[in-house]
Amino acid sequence: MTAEEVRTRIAEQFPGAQSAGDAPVTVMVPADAWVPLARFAKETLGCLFFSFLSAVDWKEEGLEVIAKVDNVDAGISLLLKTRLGSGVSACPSLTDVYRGANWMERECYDMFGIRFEGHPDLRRILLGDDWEGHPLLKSYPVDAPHPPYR
Amino acid sequence: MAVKDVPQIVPVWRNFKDLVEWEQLHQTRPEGDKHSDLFVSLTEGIHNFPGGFALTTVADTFLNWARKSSVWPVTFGLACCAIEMMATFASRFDVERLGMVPWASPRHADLMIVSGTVTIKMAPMLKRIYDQMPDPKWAVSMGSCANSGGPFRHGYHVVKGVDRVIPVDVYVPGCPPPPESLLNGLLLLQDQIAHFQRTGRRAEPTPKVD
Amino acid sequence: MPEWVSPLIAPFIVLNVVIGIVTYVTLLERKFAARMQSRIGPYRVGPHGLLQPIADAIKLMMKEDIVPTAADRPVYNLAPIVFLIPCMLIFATIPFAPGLGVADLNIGILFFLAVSAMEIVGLFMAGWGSNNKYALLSAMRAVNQVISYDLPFIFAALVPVLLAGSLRLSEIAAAQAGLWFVFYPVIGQLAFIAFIVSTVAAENRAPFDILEAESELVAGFRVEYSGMKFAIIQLGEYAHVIGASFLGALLFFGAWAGPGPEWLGPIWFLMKAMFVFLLVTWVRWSFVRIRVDQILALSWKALLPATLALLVATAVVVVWRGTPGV
Amino acid sequence: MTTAASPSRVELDYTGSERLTMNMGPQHPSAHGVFRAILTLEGEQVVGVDAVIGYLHRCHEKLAETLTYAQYPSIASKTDYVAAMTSEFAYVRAAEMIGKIEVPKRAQYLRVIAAELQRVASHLLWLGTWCLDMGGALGGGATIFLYCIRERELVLDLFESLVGARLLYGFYQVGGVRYDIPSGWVEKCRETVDLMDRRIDEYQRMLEENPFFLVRTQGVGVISRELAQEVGISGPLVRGSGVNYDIRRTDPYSSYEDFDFRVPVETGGDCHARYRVRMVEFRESLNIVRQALDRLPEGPISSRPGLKSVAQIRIPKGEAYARVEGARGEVGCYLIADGSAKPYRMKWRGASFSNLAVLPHIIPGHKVADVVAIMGSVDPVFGEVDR
Repeated sequence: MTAEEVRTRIAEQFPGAQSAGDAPVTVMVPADAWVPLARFAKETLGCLFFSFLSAVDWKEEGLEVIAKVDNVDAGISLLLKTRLGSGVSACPSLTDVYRGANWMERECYDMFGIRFEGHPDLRRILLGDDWEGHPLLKSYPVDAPHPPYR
Repeated sequence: MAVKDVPQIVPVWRNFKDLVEWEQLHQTRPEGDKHSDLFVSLTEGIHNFPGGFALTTVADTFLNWARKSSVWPVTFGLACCAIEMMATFASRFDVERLGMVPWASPRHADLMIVSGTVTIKMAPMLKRIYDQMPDPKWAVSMGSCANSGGPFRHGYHVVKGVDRVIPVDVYVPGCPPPPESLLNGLLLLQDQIAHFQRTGRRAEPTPKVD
Repeated sequence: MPEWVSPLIAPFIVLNVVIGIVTYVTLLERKFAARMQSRIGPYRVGPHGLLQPIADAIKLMMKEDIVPTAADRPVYNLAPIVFLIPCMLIFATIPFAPGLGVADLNIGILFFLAVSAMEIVGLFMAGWGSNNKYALLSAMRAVNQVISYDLPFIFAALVPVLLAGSLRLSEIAAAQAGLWFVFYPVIGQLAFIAFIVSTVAAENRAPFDILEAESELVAGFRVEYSGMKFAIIQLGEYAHVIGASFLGALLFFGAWAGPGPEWLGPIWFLMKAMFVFLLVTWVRWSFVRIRVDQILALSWKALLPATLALLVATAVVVVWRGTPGV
Repeated sequence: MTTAASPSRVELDYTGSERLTMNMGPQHPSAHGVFRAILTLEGEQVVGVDAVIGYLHRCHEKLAETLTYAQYPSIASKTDYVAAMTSEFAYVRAAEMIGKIEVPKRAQYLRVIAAELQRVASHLLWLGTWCLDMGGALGGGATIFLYCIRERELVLDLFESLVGARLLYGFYQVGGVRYDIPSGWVEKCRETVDLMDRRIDEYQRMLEENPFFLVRTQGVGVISRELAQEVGISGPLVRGSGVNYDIRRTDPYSSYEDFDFRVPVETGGDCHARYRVRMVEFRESLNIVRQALDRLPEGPISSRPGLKSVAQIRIPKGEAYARVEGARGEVGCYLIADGSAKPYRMKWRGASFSNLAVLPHIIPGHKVADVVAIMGSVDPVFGEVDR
């Protein structure tokens, strides 16, 4: 399966998706097609390998969630993206599709405050439970004070 | 010799749940190296008796020789510097020549080598491990991160120097300090220990270099 | 001199000599391990690190003694002593030369085996009294392990007893005047191997050191002990190891037998014991630790039947030859 | 048993005996840094595990947004500090992919040599610490550990004469490498590589002829092929589970297609399979170094002029995901550039983070002693887990 075919098949299945690129194939879908797209990628395209999940803060345009999955045997890489929209911080969870999304989504929640709906155990993972704020948001200063240590 | 200035830190980590549990379950220990009143009055008496100072000084020297000849570090690695610390403990540099044996339990150790970046999540744990060590104890701050935060100084989650958490005796600069550097730091620490006094007074820490 | 003093002289001397030997054996082990690992080992404290054990001991004496608030205080404080006493008592029956020993009991070896198994009481008290989960797990493991390995240990030690036809340690030693039991065809070597394996296990040394297991349980039952109590526990452990090494040298290497004048006997004995000790140390520094269920399986499924069979075979040989002795 | 959704607190069915919660870490001899596992025990059996990480969260991703493309590579080396060379590699490669910057052939070969030597050094540290976990600091494990560190020092000597640093290098820069090899380095490197080959045989004999080692590793910590891919573990772990996934082969970068090497794949999925994969990788890495030294082309070492200011490198607008095969697996860097001297966003895909995420799935059901063996075979580096 070439990247061209992958793009056509995704376009057939998800009319709202915009796809581009070869390696990786970048697919942008609305948030409600996020889990179906991941399931399609896993079950139909054979992208079993879950590489990472993260987010980007595009300031006024809101948050964008990114996930990368691979079909190791056929050499297909998919970069899945969804825009949550300005002011929205809720996203469906991929944990039912990929078990590896568990920690990645916890990290994403920790860093961006995105609430993944359907996540079994959405706690902070890297920072302490009593931490205030979500550091990777662009509005969070890098040297935020935290007495008495800094 | 000036009394070692123990930095007074506002105990904010009382907010941390496991620290609260720990304080309920374990004794809190006084700052510094304090002996029982009986011991202090006895040694003061000997010291003030005419000629008694010779005895106390000799005893101090002898005990300090023992202390500095068998400094047991706790195996406590934080970050990159821990790898260099391991290299220092290993065959080529072999700190066991100086009588150092790494022990896993802080209860058996005299020295904590803070090897790496201390983060805000780690700081209460670090303090706790330090408190678990029996007196007299020493701390070496290894690497730029532990000295001052180093390259991560501006990060939101990094403590700007471990001396905000525990008192430090020797600062070893470098990112990471090569084993030779750490060995030099350990030898400096032995000098420091030689100045330890029966009253719990210590030498000034070495000058801090980032 | 009052009459009650004289029985105390020999134990006093033996106790101090043993403590001296044990202190320096730690240095021997550290040097030996360092050589195995292409290091130098203690070198800077005194010439060739000779003052290292003294510095360690004095430092540990001067350390703060911490009693955790949650600990069971009486049990916690008593445990090191309860641990140390059996480890020291085992030296009571060992004859260091003909007629040179505290008490040459007619059931010497039984006394040795019984008392050396007693250390588990102190060990369990330490693990329980610390109120630490690592210590508790370690104490549980220790009980498991000591119960499993004392039987093979006893069976292996009984082989020389059968060969010598006596339970008295001095007679066992004297019976080896012609041939050391380790050179007794087949039986001697097998018994010696079983003895070494079960000694290593009964002494809780690597690869059977699951109860101190630094990488899992930090320091096992003594994780909360600091200062002098820690030193006492270490002393007890090493004393037990040395005691078992002396027993091994006595049972299999003919104790004080050796060339030279008679007063060299104790020296020979010490050297043989150190040989057994270094053998155990060699094993210790070359194997990875095995898991608790594997340790138990090894004991109950392999070592116990094997030593039992060996014991029966020895009995058959002794009966067939008609007389005990070599 | 584990559910499909797999919460991070995985627990077996309650069988009625009394339970004990035991905390391991963050200061624990086998924590490999600052890992904390809260284990639920039934006797010796682990029935539940909650992994707590983040004790070394050093704000790499946030700092990357404030540091320029010239500054960050030397900080990137502090993510995976045991294999610093490959961490730098991922970052500079992402920047080069966005900027479409050519790298001279000599620089590509030097990058390969450094990365492969780094893999050897990193695997040596893994072997040592893993045996230390299984054997204890006062036991046989310490012996192997010290032997491994002794050999690792030889590799670090090579790096020291190449870069001047022992652990964290800053060797890679956007467009090439920073230093050319000094005179006599090639011969020294060949000697070290040959010596290393012999020493690895020695370790292999020492370990594989040891029945205790075998019973401790075989059948312990089995990761199935499905779980391995779904969690996204990579490197020797995923190859130990029967997935033939090596980025050097599937997505060749930096002239890896020029070299002839074998990708070991084992199907066992247990600690022993992972050990065997790494032992083969040692040799293959040494082979690659030999081949690269043989064919090292002449030419410039960087397509860009030497650095005069930290804001000198500007990358056009764009985004890229660059991945390299680090010692622990897929080290990825997802970079979004906005045309200035600093990236807009950097996501670091640490191999150890994903590798560690498999622990809650495989630990329940094992004994306490196996937990440390599994931990060691996963070989996490906490700079990379917590970033």
